[in-house]
This record gives sequence, C-alpha cells and structure tokens, in this order.
Amino acid sequence: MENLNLEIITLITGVILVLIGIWGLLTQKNLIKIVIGFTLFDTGIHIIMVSIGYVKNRTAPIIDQSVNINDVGNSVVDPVPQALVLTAIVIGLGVTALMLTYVLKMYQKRKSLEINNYNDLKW
Amino acid sequence: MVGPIYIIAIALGTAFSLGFFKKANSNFSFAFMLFAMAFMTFISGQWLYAFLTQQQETIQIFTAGFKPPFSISLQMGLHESVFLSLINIIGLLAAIYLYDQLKEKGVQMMMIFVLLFMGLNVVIMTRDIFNLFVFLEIASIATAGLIILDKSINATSAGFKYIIATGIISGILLIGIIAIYYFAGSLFINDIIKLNLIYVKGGAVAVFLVLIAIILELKPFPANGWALDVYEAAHPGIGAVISAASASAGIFVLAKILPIVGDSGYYIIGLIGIITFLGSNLLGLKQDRANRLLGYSSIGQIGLLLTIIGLTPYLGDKTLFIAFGVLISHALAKAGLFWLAGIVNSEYIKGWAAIRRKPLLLVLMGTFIFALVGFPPFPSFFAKWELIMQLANNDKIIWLALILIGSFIEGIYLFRWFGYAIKEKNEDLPEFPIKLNKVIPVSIVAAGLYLIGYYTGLAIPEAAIINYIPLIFIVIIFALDFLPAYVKNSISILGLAYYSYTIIPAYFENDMLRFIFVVIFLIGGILTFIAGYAYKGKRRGFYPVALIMYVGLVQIIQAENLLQFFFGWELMTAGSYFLIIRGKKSMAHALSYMLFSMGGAYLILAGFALAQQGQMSLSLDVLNSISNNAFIIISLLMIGFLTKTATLGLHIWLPGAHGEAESDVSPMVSAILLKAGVFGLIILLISTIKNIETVSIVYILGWLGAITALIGNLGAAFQEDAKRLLAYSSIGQLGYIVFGLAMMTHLGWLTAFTYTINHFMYKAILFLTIGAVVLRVGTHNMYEMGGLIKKMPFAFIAVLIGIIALSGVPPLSGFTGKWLLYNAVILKGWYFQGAIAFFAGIIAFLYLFKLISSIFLGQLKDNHRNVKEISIWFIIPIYILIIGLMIFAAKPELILQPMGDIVAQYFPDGGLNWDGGLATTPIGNWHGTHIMIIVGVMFMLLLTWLVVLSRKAQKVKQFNIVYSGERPFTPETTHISYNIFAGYNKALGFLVMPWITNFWNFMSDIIHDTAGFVRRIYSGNGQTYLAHIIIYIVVVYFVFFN
Amino acid sequence: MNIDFNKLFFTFLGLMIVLNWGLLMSALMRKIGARVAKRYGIPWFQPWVDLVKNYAIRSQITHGVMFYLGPVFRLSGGVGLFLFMPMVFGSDLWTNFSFKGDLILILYFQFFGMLGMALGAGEGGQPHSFIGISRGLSQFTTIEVPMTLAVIAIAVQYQTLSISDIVAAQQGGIMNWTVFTNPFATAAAMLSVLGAFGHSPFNLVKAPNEIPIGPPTEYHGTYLGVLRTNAAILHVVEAVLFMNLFFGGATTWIELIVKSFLIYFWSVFVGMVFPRFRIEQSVAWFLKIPLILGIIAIILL
Amino acid sequence: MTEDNFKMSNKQEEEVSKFFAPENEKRKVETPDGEIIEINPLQDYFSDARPKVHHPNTSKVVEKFLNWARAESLWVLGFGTGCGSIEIPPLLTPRFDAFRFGVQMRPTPRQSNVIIISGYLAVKTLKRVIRSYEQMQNPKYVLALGSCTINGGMYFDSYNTINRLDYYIPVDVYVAGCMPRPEALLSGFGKLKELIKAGKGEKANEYVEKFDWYKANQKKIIQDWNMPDYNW
Amino acid sequence: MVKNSLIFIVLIGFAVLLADLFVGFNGNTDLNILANHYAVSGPEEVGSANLVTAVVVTYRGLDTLGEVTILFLAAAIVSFLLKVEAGASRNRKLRSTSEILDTASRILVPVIFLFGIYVFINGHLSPGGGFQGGAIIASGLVLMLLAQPAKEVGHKLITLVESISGISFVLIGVAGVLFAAGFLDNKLLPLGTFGTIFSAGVIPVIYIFVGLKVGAELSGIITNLHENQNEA
Repeated sequence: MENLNLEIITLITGVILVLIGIWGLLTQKNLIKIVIGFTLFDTGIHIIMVSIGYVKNRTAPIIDQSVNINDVGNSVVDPVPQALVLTAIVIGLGVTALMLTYVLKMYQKRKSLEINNYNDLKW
Repeated sequence: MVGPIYIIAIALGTAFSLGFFKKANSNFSFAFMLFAMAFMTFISGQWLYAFLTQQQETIQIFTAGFKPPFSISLQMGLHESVFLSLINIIGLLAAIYLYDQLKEKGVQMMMIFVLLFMGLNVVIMTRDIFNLFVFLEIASIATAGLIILDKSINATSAGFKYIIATGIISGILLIGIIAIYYFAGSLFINDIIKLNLIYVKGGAVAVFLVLIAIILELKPFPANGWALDVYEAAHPGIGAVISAASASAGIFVLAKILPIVGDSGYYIIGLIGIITFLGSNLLGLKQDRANRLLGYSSIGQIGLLLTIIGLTPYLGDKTLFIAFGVLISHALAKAGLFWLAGIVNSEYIKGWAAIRRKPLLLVLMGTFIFALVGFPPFPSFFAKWELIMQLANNDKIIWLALILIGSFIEGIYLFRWFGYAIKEKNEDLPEFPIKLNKVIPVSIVAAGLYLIGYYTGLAIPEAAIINYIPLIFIVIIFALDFLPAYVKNSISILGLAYYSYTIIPAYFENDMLRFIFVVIFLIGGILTFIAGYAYKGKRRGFYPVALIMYVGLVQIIQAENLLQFFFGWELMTAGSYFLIIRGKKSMAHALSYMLFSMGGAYLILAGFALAQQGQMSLSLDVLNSISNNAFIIISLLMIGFLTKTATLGLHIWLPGAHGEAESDVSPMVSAILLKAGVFGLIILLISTIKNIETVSIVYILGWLGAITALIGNLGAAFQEDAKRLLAYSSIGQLGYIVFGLAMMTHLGWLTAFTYTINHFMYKAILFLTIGAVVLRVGTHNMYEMGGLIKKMPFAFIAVLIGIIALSGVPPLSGFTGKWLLYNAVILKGWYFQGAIAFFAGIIAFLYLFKLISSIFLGQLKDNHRNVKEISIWFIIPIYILIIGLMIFAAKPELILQPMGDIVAQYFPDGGLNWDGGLATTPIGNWHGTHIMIIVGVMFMLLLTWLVVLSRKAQKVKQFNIVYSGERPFTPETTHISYNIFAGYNKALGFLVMPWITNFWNFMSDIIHDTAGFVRRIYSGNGQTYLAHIIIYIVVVYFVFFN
Repeated sequence: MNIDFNKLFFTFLGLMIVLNWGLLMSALMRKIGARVAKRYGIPWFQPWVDLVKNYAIRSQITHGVMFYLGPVFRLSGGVGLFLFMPMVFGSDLWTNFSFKGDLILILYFQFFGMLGMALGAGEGGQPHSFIGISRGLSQFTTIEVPMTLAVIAIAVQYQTLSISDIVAAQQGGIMNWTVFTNPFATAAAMLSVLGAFGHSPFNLVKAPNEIPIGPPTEYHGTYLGVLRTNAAILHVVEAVLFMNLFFGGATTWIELIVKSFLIYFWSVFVGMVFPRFRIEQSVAWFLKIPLILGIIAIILL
Repeated sequence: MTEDNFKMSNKQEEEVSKFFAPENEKRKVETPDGEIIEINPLQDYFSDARPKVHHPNTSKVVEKFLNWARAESLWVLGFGTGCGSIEIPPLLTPRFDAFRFGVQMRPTPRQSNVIIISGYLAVKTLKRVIRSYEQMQNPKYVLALGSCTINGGMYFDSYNTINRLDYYIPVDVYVAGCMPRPEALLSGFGKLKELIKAGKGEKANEYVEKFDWYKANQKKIIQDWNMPDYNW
Repeated sequence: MVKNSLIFIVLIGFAVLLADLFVGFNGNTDLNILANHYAVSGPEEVGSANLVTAVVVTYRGLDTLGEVTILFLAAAIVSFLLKVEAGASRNRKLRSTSEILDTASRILVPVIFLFGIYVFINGHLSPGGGFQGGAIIASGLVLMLLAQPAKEVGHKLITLVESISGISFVLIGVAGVLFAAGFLDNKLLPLGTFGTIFSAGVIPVIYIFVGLKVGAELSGIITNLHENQNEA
C-alpha cells in the first residue's frame, strides 16, 4: 500500500469515473442521464489528466511566495496538463451545453426523454 | 505569398464579425462569408501552385514566436496544400450551393460553416497533437451544428447521436493524448515519432487509443451507425461537406499520426479498412434511401482509403498516387452526388427518375457514378489500376480479391441507382426547381473529375500513350447534343470514317488479325450509324455514348500495354451500358449487363495484375511469359473475357440487354460489341499458347463453348420475342466461336475467325432488319406479327439471306464455318463436343424458321395492314452487309487465305490447302465458289421451270386457305406462332430451365438477405451506436494488442 | 470452272434414272404394303400417272412469291443433294459433282430443301402447315444427332470426309463394309434413317388425316408435282448416301438399285409395324437408343 | 348479271350482314402509328376475283393423254356429307381395294380432283361443300351418291335439306340407291373415268360459265350467305 | 439483462485497456524537458507569473483560440437551435421568486461581475484567467436570471461583446505575425516588470478579451436556455 500515492488515487478515481460514465452512457435510457454519463466520463478524463501532471510534493505552477523563483523547475508541478485540462474542460463544457440543447429541442418536439423513441433513422 | 496562418485569421475574423450583421442584410453577410471562403481557397491554392511549379520547400509556421515543441507549429507542404485546396474548394462550392439555406437560417449558420472549414484546415496543418484534438473538436461541433440546419426532429436526433458519439471518441482521443504526453513528454508530433512509443509498455496502448479514435472519426464499419444517421438526416449540402471535406481531413490526420504507430499500424488500418469497405458496401445493397445510400458509399470509400493506407508497406511510393486518385474521385464525386441529392430532393432512390427531366443533371450523375466505381478516364480508374498492380507485385492476392469484391458490390447499388435515374417511371414524381447556384458547383466538380483524371492518366507512363483525341471528339459531339439527330449522325459517321481512314490501312499492312477486328468495329459502326438516320428528333445522348463504345473498342485493338487494353475495355463497357439502357424496358437488363461486365473487368484486372507480377512491364507481351499461378491467371482472364462473350453461366445478361435495346443499338451490342470478348480471348490464347496450363483450361473451354452453343440455340427456339430470340442466338453463335478457339488448332481458329466475321455480318443483318420491322409494327412479339412479307419484301429477303447464312446451309457463308468446324473437330478428336455443336447447329433451324415464318409468313394482322416497308436507312446498311456476305460466300478464299496465314503464325500445322477456290484439309474438301455456282444455276433453272408451269396461277388473299370446309376467323387465331415448339419443349425443355438464372438470383438473394440481416445492427438507437463504439475499441484492442 | 458438257449430260441422265427409280421404288413399296394387307394394290405405274396428273392440273392459285419458291427450294435441295452425291463408285461419269464438297456439304445441304419448303408452306398461311413444319423441324434436329455421331465415327474410322473415299475404303469384300467394321455407327445411322424417310412411326410431319397432310396442305397441281418429283429423287439419294457410307457403295447401277431398295425398304418395313409417335416421344426416342448407339460408336473408336 | 353486279349491293350487304359472326363485321383497329383504319374482313381477307374458264389443251393428242392420266389418278377429297359417307371407307379395304383403279383419298381439297357428295345434304353442309368444291382445282369432278342428291330422297320434304344437288354444283356422275353399296360406288368411279377419258369431264368449266346461275341458286337456299362469292 | 451483462463485459474489457495504459504509472518525480523549459524559461520568455497562463495564452495560444472558438460555436449553435420566435417569450409562465432572493441577487450580481473581472485581469499573476473569469461572470448572470426570471438580457449586447472581443483576439494574433515573431506572439507588447499587473506582454490584454468573450458566450448560452425554459 505504500505505492498508493495521491496521484494514483486520483488516477484510479478518474478511471472509475470514466467507467461509470460509460456505464451510464450505455445503460441509461433517459437522455438527460446519458448527458450526465457523458459529463462523468469527461470529468474522469480531466482528473486523469491532472493526475498525470502531478509531481510529488510540489505546488501549483504559479510563481508566488511559495515558489523559489530560482528553482522553479524543482518546485512546481507540470503546467502543461493543467493548461490542457483547462482547454479540455472548456471543450467539455461546450459539448455538454450542446448536448443539453439538443435534448431540449428533442424534448420540445416529441415530449419524450426516452432514447428509444428517437430511432426513426435506422438501417 | 499569403501565409497559411491567415487562413485561421480570416476564418475566425469572419466568423466573429458575422455577429455584427445579425440584423443586417443577409446577402451582405453571405457575400462576406463567401469572400472568406474564397480567400482561404486562394491561400491554399497559391501554396499548391507554388509547390507544384516552383519547387517550394515545405515550411513550418511557428506560433507565439517559439519553436516546437515549446509552442504549437503548423506545417505547409505539398500534401497539406493538396488537401487544403481540395477541402477549401469543396467548402467554397458548398457555400455557393448552400446559398439559400445559409441566407435563410441566418448568420449563425454561416459562422458555423466557416469555422468548420477553419477547423479542418488547421487539423491538416497542425503538428501538435493536442492542437489536433482541439481543432478536431471544432470540426465536430461545427458539423453537429450544420446537421441541424433544418431543425427537424430527425436532424436533431441525428445531431445528438453524432455529438454524443464524437464526444466519446474525443474522450478516448484525449486519454490517448494525455498518456502520450506522459510517456513522451511532448506534444509535438515529430518528437513523438522519434520516440517509438509503441515499444514502451503502456505507450503502445496510448498510441492505440489515439489511433483508434482517429479511425473512429473515419466511421469504420460497424461502429458507424451515428454517421449513417447523420448522412441521412442532414441536408445533402452538409452531407457533401461531411463526406468529402471532413473525411478527407480525417484521412490526412490518420496519415499524419501513422508514423507514431509505426509499421504495426498498417496492418490494423488495412484490416479495419477492408472490413469497412466490404461491410459498408454490402449493407448499401439493401438501401433504398438516397442520402443514406450515399452515406454507405462514403463510408465504403473511406474504408478503401484506409485499406490503401494500411497497404502502404506494399504499395511503396505508389501509395500517394493511389490514395490521391481514390480520394479525389471520392471527394468530388460524393460531393457532387450529395449536391445532386439536394437538387432532386427525393428521399428514395427510385424517385431519382425525376432527374432525367434535366439531361445535364443526369450526365453529371453519370459522371459521378462512373468516377466512384472507377471507370476511365477518372482518377479512380488509374488509382485502382496501380493499386491492383502493386498488390499483385507484392503477392497480396487476398487483399486484391477483397478490394475487387468490395468495388463490385459498390458498383451493384450505384448502378442500380443510376438505372433508376435513367429508366424508372417518372411521370408522377414531383417537379424540382433548378437553381443556378446549385448546378454550378456540381458542374465544377464534374469538370474537375475529368480534368484531374486526364492529368492522373499522364502520370502513369503506360497510360500516357492513350490517345485522347477521340474522346475530345466525343465531347464535341456531346456539346452538339442540341442538334437534330441527322446532323449528329453525319458527324459521327464522318468521325468514324476518318478514324477508320487513319488507322485501318496500317493494320491491313501489318496485322491482319487486328485488321479484321478493327474493320468489324469501325465499318460495322459506320453501317449501324447509317441506320440512325431513320430516327427523327434529337436522340439526346445517343451519339456520345455510342462513340464512347466504339472508341473503347478501337482502344482495345490499339492497346500496346495492359493498361491501355483495360482502359479501352472499361470505356467500351461504359459506352455499351448507356447504349443498352436506352431501351424501353432495359433497366434491369442494363444493370445485369453492367454487373457481369464489371465482374468480368475485375477478373481481367486481377488477371493482368497477376500476369505482370515480377515482370516489371505492362506490355501485352507479359502474357507470353506467365510463370507462376498460370492456371489461375489464365482462368481469371478467360472468365473475364467470357463474360463479354456471354458464355454459359455468364450469359444471363445478354438476352434482355440485346433484346430490349433500340433497333439500331442491338446490332451494335450484338454483332459488334461481343467481338471484343472474342478479341480478348484471342489475345489471351495467342499469348498463352505455349503455356502448359492452357491445355486443361481450353479443354473445359471447349465443352463450355459447345454447351453454350446448344443452350443458346435451344433457348432461342423457345422465345416469343424476336429480338430476344436473336439475342439467344448470339449466345449460341458465340459458343461456336469459343469452341473454335478452344480447339487450339489451325482449323479451329480458322473456324472461330470465320464465325466471327459471319456472326458480325448476319447478326447485324438480322438485328437491323428485325429492329426496323419492330420500329414499324411496334411490338417485339412474333405472334403479334405475321404475313409481313407482302408489306416488307426487302426486309424479308434480308432476313431470308440472314437465316440461310446463319443456319449454315450451303451455299451461303455460314456453311464455310460449319465445314471448317467439323473438319477441325474430327482432326482434333473432340467428337462429343462436335456432336453437341452439330446438334446446336440443327436446333438453329427451329428458331430461324420461327423467326422468319412468324414475322413474315402466315397471316397479316389487322393493325399491320397499312405498315410500310422498313426504312430506307435500314435497308442501305443491311444490303451492304448482304453484299459482303455474298462475297464471302462466293469467294471464301479471299478472306480465309490471309486468315490462314495469320493463324499459321501460331499453329503452323494442319491448315487448309488452297487450290484456286478448292479448299482441302487432310480429310475433307470443299469448293465454295463452284458450289455457289452449281446451286445457283440449278436453282434458277428449276425456278424458271416452275414459273413457266404455273404462270397462270391466281393470286389469292390470306384467308383463302384450306380450312376443313370452314373459313378462318381472325388472323390471330389462324396464325400459328405462339409456342410452336411445345412438343420439343416437352422433350428437351428441361435443358433450358433457368438453372443459371436461378443460381445467380439465389446468389443475389443470399447477398441481399445477408445485408438485410446485418444492417439490423443499426437499430437507430444512439445508445446502441455508443455501445458499438466501445465494443469496437475493446475488440480491436484485444485482437491486435494481446 | 470449265463446263464439261459430257459430264453434264451424264449427270442429267443419272438424275432421270434416279427419278424414275424413285417413282418405281415408291410404287413397289406401296404394292408391298398392299400385299401385306392382302390387297391388290396400285398399278406399278401409278406414281407416274399421279405425277402427270398433277402437272396437268389446269388452274392454280398462289399465296405469294415464297409460296412459289418453296417447291423450287425443295427440288433444288433434292437435285443438289443428287449433284453432290457420288452415285456409282469407280465411274467418273456417275459421280456427279461430288468432288466439290464432302460429307459435311451433304449433311447441310439436306436443310436447303427443308428450309425452303418450310418457308413456302409458311407463306400459305395454313395453320396446319405450321404445325407440320414445327414437328418436322423438331424431329429432324434429333434425327441428326445420332446420324452425326455415326458420320463422325466413320469419318474418323476412314480418316476422310469424302464420300468417294469412304466408299473406296469399303471395297474388296463384304466384310469391309462399315456395317461390319463399325456396326454401332451403322445401327445408329440406320435408326435415324427411319426418321429421315418419314414413315410411320415418325410420320407425324405429314400425319395424314390429323393435320391434313402437314406442310404441303396448300400445295397442288404443278407445285405438288414438283414436290413429288423431289420426293422420288430424294428418297433414292438418301438411300444412296447410306449405301455409300455403310454398305460398301455401288459399283454398278444394279447394285445401287438393289441396295437403295433394301435401305428404303427397311424404313417401310418398320413403318408397317409401328403406329405413329407423338412429337415429344419421337424426339425423346431419337435421343435415347440411337444416341446411345452413336455414343458407343464414338467411344469404341 | 354483269360483272358489276357480282359484288353485293349496299342493300344486300346490309341484309346479309345481320348474319355475320362478329369477326366478319367491319371493325376499326389502331395501327402501330396510331392511325385508325377500318377492316372489312370479307374484302380484305378474301379474294373476290371471279373464277375463269380453263380450256383443254389445244392439242387433241396431248389432251387425250392428260385425260387418261386424270382418269387413272382420281384423288378423292375425304369429305363425308350424309349417311353415304359410311360407304366410302370400305373402298380402301382389301375387299374393294379402290387403289387398283387409281383412286386415293386426299385430306385437302387443293390436291383432290373428286368430291363425293355422299347422301343427303343439309343446307349448313352445302355451304361447306361449296367452299370445298370451289377450293378444288380445275379439272374437278363431282360424284353424287344416293337418291338424296338426285331428288332429296327420303328427305324430299325436309326443311333444311336440299333436293337437287345439280342446282348448286355441277354433278358428273350420279350413283343411285339408298344407300348404294361400295360396288356401286366403284362402278360410279368407272363411269367417271369413262367420261373423263372421253373428254366430257369439263363440269368445272361449266360451273364457271353458269356461275351466276349457280350462285343465285346457292344464295337462294343459303339464307345467311356470309362469305365471298367464290372461295378461292 | 443479457444486454447489460454484455455491456458489463465490455466495460471490463475497457477497464483492462485503461489498466494496461496506466499500469506503469507510478507518479512523476520530476518535470520532463518540456515542462521544465516552461517552468525555468517561462517567466523570462513570457513574463507571466502564472505558468499555466503562460502555457495557455502564449505557448499554446492557438489552442486557446480554438477553445474560444468552440465556445463561440456552441453559443452560436445553441442560439440557432433555441432561437425563440419573436413574441413567443411573452407567453412564458414563470414562477416569481422571493423578495429575499431578489434583493440579495441585486447586491450580489455586481459583486460577482466585479470578481470575475478581477479574476481575468489578474490571470497572469494569480490562479485564474479569462475562462475562469468569464465563467464567474456568467454565474452572476445565472444568479440574476434565477432570481429575476422575467428579466430579459439583451442579445445584441452579448453579441457585440462577443464579436468585438473575438475579433480583437484574432487581430492581436495577426499583429503578432506582422510585428513580432509569430501568431499570438506575446512580445508584441513589452514584458514589463515581472509580477505586476502591467506585465507579461499581451497576456492580460488577451485574457481580458477572452474573459469578456467567454462571459458573453456563456451568458448567451444561458440566456438562450433560459428563454426556452417554459416554452411550449
């Protein structure tokens, strides 16, 4: 259990979230719940990303009082995944907003949130 | 030059500024957007031009003033510029096409549209893997926005499915990217490539995730239900963009990240590609909705591209050329088809019949369909050729076979669709408006296809010698399509005459074999064109397609290498397809013709590919030195050619195709076209004469030929449709030719040549005459005719001479063939085959009698009492042919002697000895001229005698016959014609039960049922599609990585 | 071609002999038939009388040009067959023009007359003619199959298609005849000859009293005379063909007359015994027994 | 009657046309070109030419030879009209064997020279007889069998049998009796041969010469005359 | 049930896949070269105290531009899809909120807006940045709309802010090409004194625009969703 570091815990959490998200995507019949599944999946990925950028016992990559300006390379965590996750979050937000909008529109047209009711197009 | 970064700036600037115009004049916003698109196109175009002409070096664009890997960099090279230009041009045209929609829906859609193309542009240029992800997302989100252009429930739900599927896929991509970052410590693709992550534990998985996500973006079968729904629900203008532009970008991305995966990726991609190609096309078979069909086809084409990328290790430096050819054909043709779908606006493919109200659109559609299937002169033709050749060179036979099968299946539904467009009933279909802004983009892409096709052709040395001038002539004829038929007819005749003048003399000097065929093709072409004067009106589209066929035929003759031969072959197939489908009820028959031709062509292609394997040459001589797999190669080529000669088993297309064709088309496709197959066989057999495998093959071929002759003739005997009867007769006659060739002796070949010439003449005579009669009486059914001898004596004489010649009764030329045949058979020792052929020959009397008596003898029908003699324009060519026939009959040595010399080059032994007009073989002798004189003199003497004896005979009318003390009632009940060989049918009819038709129908049913069953996986439920994606990932992972 | 009048004269003479022998032969056959039925039968000269009577009919009708041409074709077929058939072996004068063509020519020239007749009858517009023709053609196709096998067999056996050569090869004793050297081919051919002569059981082409008399229903007067002339010639020539191929040919006219009589009698003999076949029975029959015999003949080569 | 009167007048045509079977009525059909044409079956499908007299050969010797041949080759149309037809088949049996006299049966009138009217003749049958007779070629002979052909015999007062055959077609030889036996028939043939050999078998020409008279008689008894005047 | 177990199996498969991916993951102990470069040279090259901001806005500025574009796209699509026909919003039935909420929101919303602006202006110095600030502004809007459902937000204003800030962002990028080393180059403006508000080149400027833009975009999405709340 000595391996069980912070980053590994978060990583596993992320993976589990991803799996739960997929489970939700694949099993839930309600459109809103499917979207929620997606956000879980997305969030899981973000957590994974952040975990990967973590370096043991270091602080956020912002040069302030807690960081030695001359030894930044050894005192901050990797800024790149953080930058990436920022982008990813925004993208996820956009996608989620879109999904919800579509769901709203579909609901307005057919008054149903059941995904099985939207299979007119097939084969 | 304007830097590529300005593409981004312009697009974004435009998109952001469009917000200002929300309430302003929408025309202005549209113009603004169009300008942006045009500018983007201009930037990419100028780079392309620079790369092509000015040896421009590939450049890197660094952003933020730092070098990679620290900042994001873009790359602009030749490949990028090609893809950018393609995508941007499609975008520009799509914008023009979507003018009404974009204007109506407002600036948001314009923003989305511009941003989609901006996204695609950056996706292509970027060298940063995360940046790739971001712009892929932009593209997908923009696509999702465009899908809901019309806000319908289907579009919205398709959009939802799309967005959730791409959401999952990009999630996977993101995991992969972050893991790659973890393992590689960089996001710069060039750095990542150097690290060979695939060998790092975990790194391989990361790479796999990226790869599979990109592949999933390309919609592999079967994890692509969401994409199909999108294609179906989205506006066709958007479908075009997705199919042409987005997919192209996706392919480029795949190519970009492939080096990360390393060589092991090729195999996966190839396999995924081929599964997609086959699966998607298979399911397309059952599809009857146009947009969705296009979707299947798009995915299939992308599958083919994936396969090509996957086969890179074997294709070597040809990969780019092949992929480019396939991609450009796919992109332009698919965009064009989608746009056409928007114009025609018909949900079901049968509704496309409406398109032929606008001939231009029909021509465009034909262009796209043929480009997709890979006919010349489109880029895909050359690409496919190179692909197959390279695969064969690398011994990838199974890949080769699968690719051809997939292409074939694709051809099935595309041509069925095209057939609907040309022939399905369109009376009750709604009108559709034509807008200039919609037609122009379609026309531009079509023109682009031809142009690029021409230049791709130039890129292959073997294709560069193809003579394009005749094709230009055809284009001119096509441009003159508005002229009345007789003008075009004259031009066509002049054209063919000039063509003959330029090429025939040389062949006469040097190559009698080709001389014979070129004379059949060109002189036959001129003669059949003369009959065209009988047609009034404009005969739209007839002349270009007929000329295409003739040019194809001549190209086959002129071919010096395999590619040229195949080029001509495909050209001829295309032209004849159009000719055949012109018939009133020809839809199904033309399809079946096309399928058999296409199947045959692919077999030939495969055969050629295998034949040239390891010989480093494409010259026709490679056939001489086939060493490996000779049996398979020769069989493939042979079956390919036999589809054209309609040999048993492959003949079911012929009766309908020839029977339902127009009156002057039937002789073209029967008397002339079928000889192409014969020529192919001759070329093949000449080349493989020394090959040990040929012996066993020709033995089978001999039996096939004999049985074909029997079944063809027997089938003809039971026909009620005059033209079908002649068509079956052609099957039989071609059976003789094949039989003669299969003997592989001097006399056997001479027989085949004689039959070839004879069949050309008498079948042209018969088809022309019967066709002309049909034009007059308005029916094909013989039992509805009768007694026409009094109305059409010239036609009767022509048919009489034709059937005497065909039946082989001395003294006309048919006997020449028969005599040679039996001498050959006995000398060869093929007694049973010979007996079957003889039996077939006698059965010919049954149908020939039926043909002439049912039509010309017996009782004249009520409604034919006023019909006139057949048109003079038919009589002229018919009687020219009759003169030829008579000369050949009276002086057979004129042709047989030089032919003997040709054949002697290959079979020196056992030829004919000529002593003046007396031909002798080791066992028989025959003097054609003297027999003609003897029979003629005797006949004239006896005729005179009888005429003197019965000079006073009273001429009576048709009901003045012995009728057992009664009198006849109506001509119909007195004319015995329907099913007159019923007794014969009872005894031998089992031989002509449609076993073979049933077999092919059964095959077709199986394939269609499979397609119908498999496509149920596309349940329409978005969740199922998600499950497919996840399952796909897991399955691919476990198959390839464990 | 240099016209050899001497040759032409002898050919014409031969034709006359054959014609008269053909008429006499048919009279003899009918006489024999009558005697079998215990009748007195026709006078021996009846065929000539009938022929004269037919040519003497004063009025005639015609249905059109092809109606005229039918009998001409038919007679040309018969005469042509005669012209291309060597009659008496070893005689230059009685071999007609057989050196211009071979067995294949003979086989195919048979159709010349048939086809013309079929067309002429067709123009008559008489439904029964059509029925007769369709039956005739149907039956004829199958007759020719065993015949062809037999012909191929002997062509291979003697390595020639020339009839004169085939006859030459059979000279020198009765055991050299094809009938002994190649009995199966002979058997196949002799069964198919039954159909060629068109006697019962294979007489459904004319089928008297069923479809009045089939193809020639409308023919009368001179037309009928021509047809009957042809029938007389044709029967002899066909018998001579079989004689040449299977029974050693003939070195004298006497031998020819005896052999052709016997060959023709064979078909009459069978006809006396069997009733008429229906068309599909006849077709099936020819494709069974004679075909099997023909195949055996080929296999035994 | 003159040549012009040979064709039916409009009135006659109208009168007769009520007997026409539908297929003999005038009809309109559409040609393949879409034109509508009228078909008059009686005119379009049947020759309306008048029969001609065919004179014997000018050379007496030749004519005598030909007549001998005609007499020795009597081809009889196989056509039985009344009860007498039962007497014809025995002619071909070994007992009577008409073949030895050159008599043969033919199934088609075109090739026959003799028609035997074997007994009573219903009006309906008369129509068929006329057709068959007219389809036979010159010279042709009629052999009338039994009393009924002479005076109607036992059917003399029947409403639909004719009484005198020679009102309608010219008869060469009558064989009297009811019924005459085959021997009588053979004797009739003998008589006919004598007549022919004597050059008196020219009744076919007589029929043509007195054509209008015969036609008038025929039309009188055959009320529903719905065929052309001469059946070629 | 079968379906769910199948999905379960697939999930296990997927879990195995992810396990394979991260099986060697044991936490980082040091920065990789890239990150190290950012950490060590970042302050000098970019002048931003917040290294994440340096990466986001400068080193990976194109990504950010893309990000903004995605939000822009999302907003455009949402506004397109949910466009309310003129007048339709009048018929919405909305529940009124309590006085407390209303009053509190009136006080809080400006504060939240102010806080948002603070966050993006100081994005290069402290945690936060344009996106965060924009999101905070938008959350203020959410509060306002929740508390005062009937309140209508001017779309025009939102669009205007959105467009102007977007164009400015692009123009800054282009200016980098023209006047500095490349697209979105930070050194367009002097780097200033490290750690002060006017430092880090154009980062604060960009972040202001990004903040405004994100705020406007999110606001647009929210208002659109809000206006559709009770529709139909």
